[in-house]
Amino acid sequence: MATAAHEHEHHGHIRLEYQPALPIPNGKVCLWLFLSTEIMFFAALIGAYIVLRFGAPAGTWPGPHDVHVIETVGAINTFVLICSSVTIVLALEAAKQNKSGLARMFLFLTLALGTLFLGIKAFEYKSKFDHGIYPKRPHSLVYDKADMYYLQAVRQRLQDHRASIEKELAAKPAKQKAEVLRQRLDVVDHLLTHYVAWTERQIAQSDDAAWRFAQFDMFAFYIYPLARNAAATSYLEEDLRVVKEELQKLAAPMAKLQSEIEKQKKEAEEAGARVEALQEQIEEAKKKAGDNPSDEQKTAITKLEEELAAATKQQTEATAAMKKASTELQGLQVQHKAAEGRRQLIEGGSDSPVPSLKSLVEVDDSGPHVKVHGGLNEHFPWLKLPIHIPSGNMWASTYFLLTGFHAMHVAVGLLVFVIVLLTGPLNRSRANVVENIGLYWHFVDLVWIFLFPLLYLF
Amino acid sequence: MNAHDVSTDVASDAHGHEEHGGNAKYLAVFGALVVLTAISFFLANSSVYETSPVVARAAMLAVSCAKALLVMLFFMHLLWEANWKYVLTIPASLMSVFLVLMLVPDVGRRTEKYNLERWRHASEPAQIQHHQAGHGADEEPHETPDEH
Amino acid sequence: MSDIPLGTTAPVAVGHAKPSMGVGEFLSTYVFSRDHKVIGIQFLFSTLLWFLVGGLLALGIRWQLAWPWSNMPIIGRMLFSAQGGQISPEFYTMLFTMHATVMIFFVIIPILAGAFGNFLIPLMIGADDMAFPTLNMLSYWFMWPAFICIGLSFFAPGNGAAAGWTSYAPLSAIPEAAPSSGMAQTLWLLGITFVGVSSMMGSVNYLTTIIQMRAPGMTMFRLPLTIWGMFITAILQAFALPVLTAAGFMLLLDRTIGTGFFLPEMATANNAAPTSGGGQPLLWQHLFWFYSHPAVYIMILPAMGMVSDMISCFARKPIFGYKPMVYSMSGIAGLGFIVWGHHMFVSGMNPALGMTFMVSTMMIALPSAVKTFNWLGTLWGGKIHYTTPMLFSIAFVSMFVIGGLSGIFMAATPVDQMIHDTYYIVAHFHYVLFGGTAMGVFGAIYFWFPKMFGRMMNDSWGKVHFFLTFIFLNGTFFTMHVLGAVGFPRRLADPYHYLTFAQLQPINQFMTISAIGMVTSQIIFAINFFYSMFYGPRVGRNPWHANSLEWMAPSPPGHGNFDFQPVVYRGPYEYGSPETDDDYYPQTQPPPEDREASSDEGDH
Amino acid sequence: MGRFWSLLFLMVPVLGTAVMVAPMVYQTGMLAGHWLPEDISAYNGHIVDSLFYLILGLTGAIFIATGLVLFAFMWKYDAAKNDEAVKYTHGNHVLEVVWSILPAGTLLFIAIFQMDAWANSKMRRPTLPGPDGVIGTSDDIPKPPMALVTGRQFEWRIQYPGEDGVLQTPDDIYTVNELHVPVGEEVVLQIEAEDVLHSFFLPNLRIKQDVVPGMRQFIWFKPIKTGTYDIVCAELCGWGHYKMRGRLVVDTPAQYKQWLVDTFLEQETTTVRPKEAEE
Repeated sequence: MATAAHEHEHHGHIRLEYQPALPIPNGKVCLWLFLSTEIMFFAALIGAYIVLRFGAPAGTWPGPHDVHVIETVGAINTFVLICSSVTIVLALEAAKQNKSGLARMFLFLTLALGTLFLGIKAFEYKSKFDHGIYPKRPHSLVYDKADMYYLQAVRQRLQDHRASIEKELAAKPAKQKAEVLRQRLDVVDHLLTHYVAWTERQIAQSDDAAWRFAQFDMFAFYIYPLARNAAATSYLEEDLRVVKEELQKLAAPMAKLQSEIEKQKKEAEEAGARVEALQEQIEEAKKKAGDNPSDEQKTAITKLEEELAAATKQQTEATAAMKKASTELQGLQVQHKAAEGRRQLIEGGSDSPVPSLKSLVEVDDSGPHVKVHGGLNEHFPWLKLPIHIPSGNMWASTYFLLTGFHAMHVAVGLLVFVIVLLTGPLNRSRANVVENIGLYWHFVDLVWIFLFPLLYLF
Repeated sequence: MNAHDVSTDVASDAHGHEEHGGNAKYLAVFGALVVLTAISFFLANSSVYETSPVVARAAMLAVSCAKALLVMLFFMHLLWEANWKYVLTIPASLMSVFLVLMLVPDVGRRTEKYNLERWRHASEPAQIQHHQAGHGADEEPHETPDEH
Repeated sequence: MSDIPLGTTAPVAVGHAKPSMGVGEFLSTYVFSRDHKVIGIQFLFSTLLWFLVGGLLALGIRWQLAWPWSNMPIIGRMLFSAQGGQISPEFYTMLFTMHATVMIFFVIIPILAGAFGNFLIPLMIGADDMAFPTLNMLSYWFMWPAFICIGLSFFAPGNGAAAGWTSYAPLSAIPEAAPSSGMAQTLWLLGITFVGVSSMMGSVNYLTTIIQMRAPGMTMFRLPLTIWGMFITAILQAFALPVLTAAGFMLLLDRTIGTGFFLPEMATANNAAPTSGGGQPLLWQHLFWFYSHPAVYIMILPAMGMVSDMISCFARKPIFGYKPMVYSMSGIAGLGFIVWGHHMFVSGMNPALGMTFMVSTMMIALPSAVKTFNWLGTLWGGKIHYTTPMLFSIAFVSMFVIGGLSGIFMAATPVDQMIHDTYYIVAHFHYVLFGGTAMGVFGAIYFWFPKMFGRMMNDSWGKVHFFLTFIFLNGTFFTMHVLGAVGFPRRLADPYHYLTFAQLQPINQFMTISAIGMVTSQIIFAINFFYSMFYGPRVGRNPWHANSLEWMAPSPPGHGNFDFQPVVYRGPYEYGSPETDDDYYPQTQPPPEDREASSDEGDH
Repeated sequence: MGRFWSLLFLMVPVLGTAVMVAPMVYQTGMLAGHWLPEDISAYNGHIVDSLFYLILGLTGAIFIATGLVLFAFMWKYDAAKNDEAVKYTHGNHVLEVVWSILPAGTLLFIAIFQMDAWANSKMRRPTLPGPDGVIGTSDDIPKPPMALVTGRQFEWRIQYPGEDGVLQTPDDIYTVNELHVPVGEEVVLQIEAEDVLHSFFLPNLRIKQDVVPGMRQFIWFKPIKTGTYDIVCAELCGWGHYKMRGRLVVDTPAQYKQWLVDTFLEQETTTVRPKEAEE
């Protein structure tokens, strides 16, 4: 039975003796109990993660690459945390051996490593935030489903861009900036017509549900490609085929109209020349005839005037026919331009301010995992179009919940380290303080040991 | 820090006895932790994960448990502590495992009870949506989701 | 050791009382005190105040059920001038939500663990204070943000949270789902989280204190059952509360930043934007009940302990089966963690899981039965003194039997289909919580009042208070069983438009009249309490001739509690021992043969 | 005073028994309708009721016994009247074991006894014979729901599949808060929610099932008596929870068929259907 005198810090009532059940200081008992409560806290969070993740519709949970989780960075962070675990245990050893300086050095090292951990975490968070991946409110870019709502959100986003760029241009910015803005305006307009409006039309016109879904998928894929939707590249080929077919279909009537216009133009010109010639002849004949023309002359003039009327009529008709043909051509040209714009959007071309969709996304299926990268959002970081990630909101919710609470625990640990470092030497008398904060720090490490595979590798 | 935390006779009693740990041991544990981390990292990127993800995940969790055990035994000194360690660690561990276990059979396997509305809006892979009768139709052959 | 005055009525000089004190000293002594006794009494006053609030909310519920849509007397005009003095349905949902919240989180849990736990633990184990006095002080002061949050919730749109004390998602998760699902619900969640933090601080402190700071000779099996109750309660809180805290954070995030933990796809209410979701409404229920089922035992175990102490003391007889009492409490705690699913039998939970939960739930009735039989065994062959605390304790046993037995109906899953969410449930938990815990708490206040304030409460008025409370309590709650059998659902503002329930209004009116009587009879208690605080007869250290350590300290104990080193020689229930001539045998009194040897040790 | 207090506590079992037995025995006059509501189910209600009575009997016996024992001890061992010495005992191991094992056995018996009833009401959905034409074989198919009941704040929307037996087709029949079923037939209902939790409670059929948004659940029952009964919402669903009342109308098969036809015709003449009105 260990008994301990119990020191109370202020005025002197009698010191009582106790019979502790555990051969460790009260602080350590309390800390272990606190860690038990922490275990339950994280068990609830991790349990929720597990049921939400595996309760999500099969195969929808985003892979690490879909949401910019880089395993290597996670592994590096794991390494940093392991290092900090070693340094703090070394700090404890040093403190036990009464080497205060060494202990402080190791504790400081732990502090530095913990800060590094948070720094890397912040870098990781930033890469998610930059892509607009965070829980729904106030305005994350993540959409769980590519559907009409998603399409409208993209259109809205582009129109907002357009309005803000025009507003900036109206303010007469510097020449260089104006140039950039004008380019952006081109991109926005190009996407609005050849990307959004095109898809909208395709979906509105089609009765084929599969084709509609393919359009939606393709639409979302080239904004923000997901490995699971790599099939969208073949939809794009299909789309290109349709576009080219349309272009081809347009070519013959357009050429025909063109030649028709040529023909009518020529006719009109000839008729015009004749009209002019006739007018001159009539003028001349009238001059010759003077004030009192002879019957013969009268007849000649009348004949010429008849000819003139015929020629004029011919000219008017030819012009009208030409106009009609060119209107028709213009209509076809609009169609052609749309299809051509679409073709250029897909294949690339001189008129397109946007690089070809085909070149925009790279699909690499050589390795064990299919890897994709690129997309409009990556090529034009300023665009920030809504993105489609199945179960994306749930992923963001759980990821930020788990790592956020873990990071908060790290931050609290760092704060305590600072306080301990500032409040005096770490000699043997304070070894149990180092031990307690060490236990807490190891617990934080333990949580990360489980979070790392669950969040990065699964 | 509270006055009660500061080392008392109890504290020095508990820590006074024979020196365990030792820096060499800590470094060895550190090495093991790094190796184990590397193992799970490569598991995730290996063909095992591709062919049988369940096996790979189980292996990764086993690796994590091993790491956790190493940290607890050596860094948290549980290896050298008296029997109180069981009193303070086992209940919480059991309870947390039990909580997760009881959640999984119920809410974890809920997809089979998704209603049609939910399937309609479930973020399914596109391939499944193409043949649109697939939504739980095996159970209810007469129900197909309508398209608005 | 030998000169400790027992049972005298002479005033005993107390601690460090000084004739005058400055503001700073007043604050540090009575407000920001780190003394466990002051903190305990702070908890007691705060919770009694909330008890009043909770009681008045209950009267609002009862009024509506007895005379639905009729003008509420006195305050109706003030609160509901728009509706001509009627309670509106949304106000009714708020009433029962806040009644339960206040009673559970601000009365029962803190009065047991906070008030009595704080006051009694160090005194009963022979310590001068808690292991961490500052942490202890913080655990009280963390209640204040909770008080403020819940208080503000009453003034947020909707006049208070109204999603039920269980706050089932999505009603609590979609801010548009109800008039008060907005700010009021958020404040409610924050309040509950603060209570959680406070309880967690308290529980680790209690555990450390009980484990590490017992007086020499005070082995675990010499602890009074009160301390065992507090100990096991603290374990339950330490393990169960973090889960509720985690769930609370998740719900808060669902409400504020648009995560979807508890929201399925495309759920929408009141034309709110459809949820993005992917979450599980049942997950909230699991996490909530993982805490709140053990919380049911948190709300009864300390009372069981205190009642055991009082029964043994006033029957002048050792507690019957001390160790089985301890084991059954531990059994309740252990089983308490694996039965939460019985709240979810009809929730859509996997029915196969319902079967396992049914078996474990049936089993948890067992330790309760053992305890009841042991209390009866304690009464058998004793010399029963019918003091006020004893009457309340016997009432505890009698009422707890009813509450315990009605629980078996709910554990039976097919029967639960019929009575789930009906007044059968309401009857059950009011018999356990009001008939049980509240009776125990009243008894404990009468019992330990002399130790807290150095003065006695009036016993005759105490008996009047007991009599009225007991009669009205049964009048209010027993009839609920009949309502439950009809299937009368809880939480309905006006159940009488259903064919099945139309005939039940008279019985509800009877219950409401009883409830008004019950609340009114507490005035006697309040007057007795405050009058006795200042004018009650002064008492010595041990007015009840009890055995446990707190009665060896001065009344009230000064700073540091004991003016001698307590050394414990036996368990706390040695009444009527043949070893002494007295009918009690204090834990600190050395056995005859040791008396000489130990007199040095006890002397300071 | 000891005598007085003993008698007060004696009143607990005496009056308690009276309050529970009176409405059970005399279901007329003032006490009419103060007990289990009329059971109109073919089997489920009977099982639930008999379990209820079994538990009531067991617990009632214990309630009366403990109440009488408490009274007897209070009466006999009153310090003012009792001159005997206190029985100095710390307990009895044999007794402890006996009064642990007896209730344990009883409770375990109850638990196992009712598992079948539970499985019948929640797990074994009625089936139709499969391709082999025989019921009870492994290729049985689950019986399709007679109607889809959707809970929303604060009404029950009911959708019958119509003649083709398929939901979400033009011949669907829509009603609000009025569920018609034919008497004597095994009814399967699909229940869903579109906003918050509700609970589908049929007191007369002893059936209760929470309705969870995002989940599809089935309940089944077989009514054997025609008439109009309550559908109660038994899970708090917001401020209007109290008024979320539905009616269960049990018709004869002929009436039911006629009702389906009438409702469909009426719905065709008034063009607005609930589903469309919402969009």
